[in-house]
Amino acid sequence: MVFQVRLDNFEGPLDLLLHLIKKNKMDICSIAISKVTDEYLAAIDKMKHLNLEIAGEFLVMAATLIHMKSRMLLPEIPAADEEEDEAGDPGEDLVMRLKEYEFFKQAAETLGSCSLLGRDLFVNPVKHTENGEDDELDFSEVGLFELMKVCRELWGKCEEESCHQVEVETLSVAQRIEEICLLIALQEVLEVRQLFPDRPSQYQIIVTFLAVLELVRVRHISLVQKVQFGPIEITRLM
Amino acid sequence: MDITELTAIVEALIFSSEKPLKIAQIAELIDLPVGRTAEVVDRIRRNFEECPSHGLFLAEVADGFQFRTRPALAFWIKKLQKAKPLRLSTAALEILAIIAYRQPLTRASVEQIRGVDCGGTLKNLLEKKLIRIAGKKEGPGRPLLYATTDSFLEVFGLRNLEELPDLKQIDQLFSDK
Amino acid sequence: MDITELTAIVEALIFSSEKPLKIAQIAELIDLPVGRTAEVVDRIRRNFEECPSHGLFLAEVADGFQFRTRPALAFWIKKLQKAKPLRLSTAALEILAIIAYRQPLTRASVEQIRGVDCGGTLKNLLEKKLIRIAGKKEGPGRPLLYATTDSFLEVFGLRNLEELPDLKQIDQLFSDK
Repeated sequence: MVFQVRLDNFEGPLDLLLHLIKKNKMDICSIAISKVTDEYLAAIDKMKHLNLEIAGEFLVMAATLIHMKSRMLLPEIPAADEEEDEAGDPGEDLVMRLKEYEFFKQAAETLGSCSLLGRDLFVNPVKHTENGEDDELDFSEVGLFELMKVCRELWGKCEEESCHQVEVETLSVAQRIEEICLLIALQEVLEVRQLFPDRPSQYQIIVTFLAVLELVRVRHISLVQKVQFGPIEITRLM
Repeated sequence: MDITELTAIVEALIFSSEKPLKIAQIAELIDLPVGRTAEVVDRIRRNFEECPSHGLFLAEVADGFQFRTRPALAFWIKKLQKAKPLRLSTAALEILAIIAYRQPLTRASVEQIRGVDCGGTLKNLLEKKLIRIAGKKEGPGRPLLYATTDSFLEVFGLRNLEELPDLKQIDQLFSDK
Repeated sequence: MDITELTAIVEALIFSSEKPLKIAQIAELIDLPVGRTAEVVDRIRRNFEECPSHGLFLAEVADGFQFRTRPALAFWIKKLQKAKPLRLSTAALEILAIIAYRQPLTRASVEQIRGVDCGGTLKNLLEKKLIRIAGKKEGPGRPLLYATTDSFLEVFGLRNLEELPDLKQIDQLFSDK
């Protein structure tokens, strides 16, 4: 089947999905998930050259569709029903979103087909200041948005130094593993507590914890706690 | 003042106002009851409407009155206009529709309905004065709320938001939820 | 095209033009000989002039034709213009922004941020009741402090000062392309 879609024509994943549903003359409430999913994925394939951010939104929808399709392929297990209900039916959610989006898409079309001021009809552009002073020539009507705009320009000029600095943590899990290996090579038994400095940062704690787990996984060390809430001891295995 | 003079005054007032003039504003300016004023305005509307040799008509938009060129003459006016005609993208129209029906709402809500980011278009609509910032939402982060403006009504030739098409349908859709 | 249609087109053209339209320009736009065009224009002029219930007339000014309100109605138009929507210069808007976000503050502080004198605009904003004097600052010279007013909130559609978008939100809005 030749399948061609120009993706830059679509406003988003919902728009694309709606197009596929219409093309296949389906009803939003009873979409043939399997067919729509296949066509949706084919369309996604075509947009691989598109910019990543847009693609990301399309991919989330792809995942939802695949999820729905896989659920349909699985045999129904009555026992699992309750669980499913709690999690909410992704199909129902999607139908709701599609209906909502379809409404606004139609409303947008209706709006676009109105006789628009400045496009289809025009007003008298002359400013009637003949009687008054003309000193308001470069004055314009203002609102909150204009105030914000001015603010942005002012603040941009005088507060460039107020940027937020993020320091890059240099400690890596691999590094930490090496350090722990060294310590355990020197001592047969080590308490986990001894691995931390006096005031460890959150980052240090996480990295050390990951390093210890990794060493346990590769059976380089074992962890033993002899008493409940007692110290956890590290023993070298190799 | 007789009705002829009143009609002339109100016609001149509507013509020279930058924004559509509301009946109440006109009534205050000419010191006449609102009902009487509405009659005068209607007289002007008929004067223009009933005579096909007029290229203008009195439009009722944003709860006010404004002279405009007849839509059928757009072709000729466009020949004259040097300024870029108003253009709204599909995205802009969709966002406008969402804001118009569900205002005030946050950018996140708009994006949830459309399924895509819309920061750029939102800014563009603010610049065109079709939408405005209508305060902040209660709750975490206090995000900005967006709503449509009177210019929105003017541009789309609507008297008020109740004139939006299918308002009932959308209400049903959301009460189903 | 019949004369009725032509009259409507020319009326709409003159009305929607920013500058007075010359006969020759109109003739070119509607592709008609100048003499014929002048007849159409004259028809419009008479349509308005001969009917006293019209508040507009077709004025022939130095460089063409333009709709204007009848001079006799000037009194009413002036009344209307007093009720114009608020307009502010960029300088005024800048000062207003500074005061809104940093209030209360002294004139010296405002000038320090903008780098220029702003006595005149400050006075103008006080006159427009968008800012007010909010006491004196402690310390040498006890300079006056400025703050925004309730009118300011009203004009910008805010319920209170907390509804002012914070700087992060401003940044966010404008960083989108």
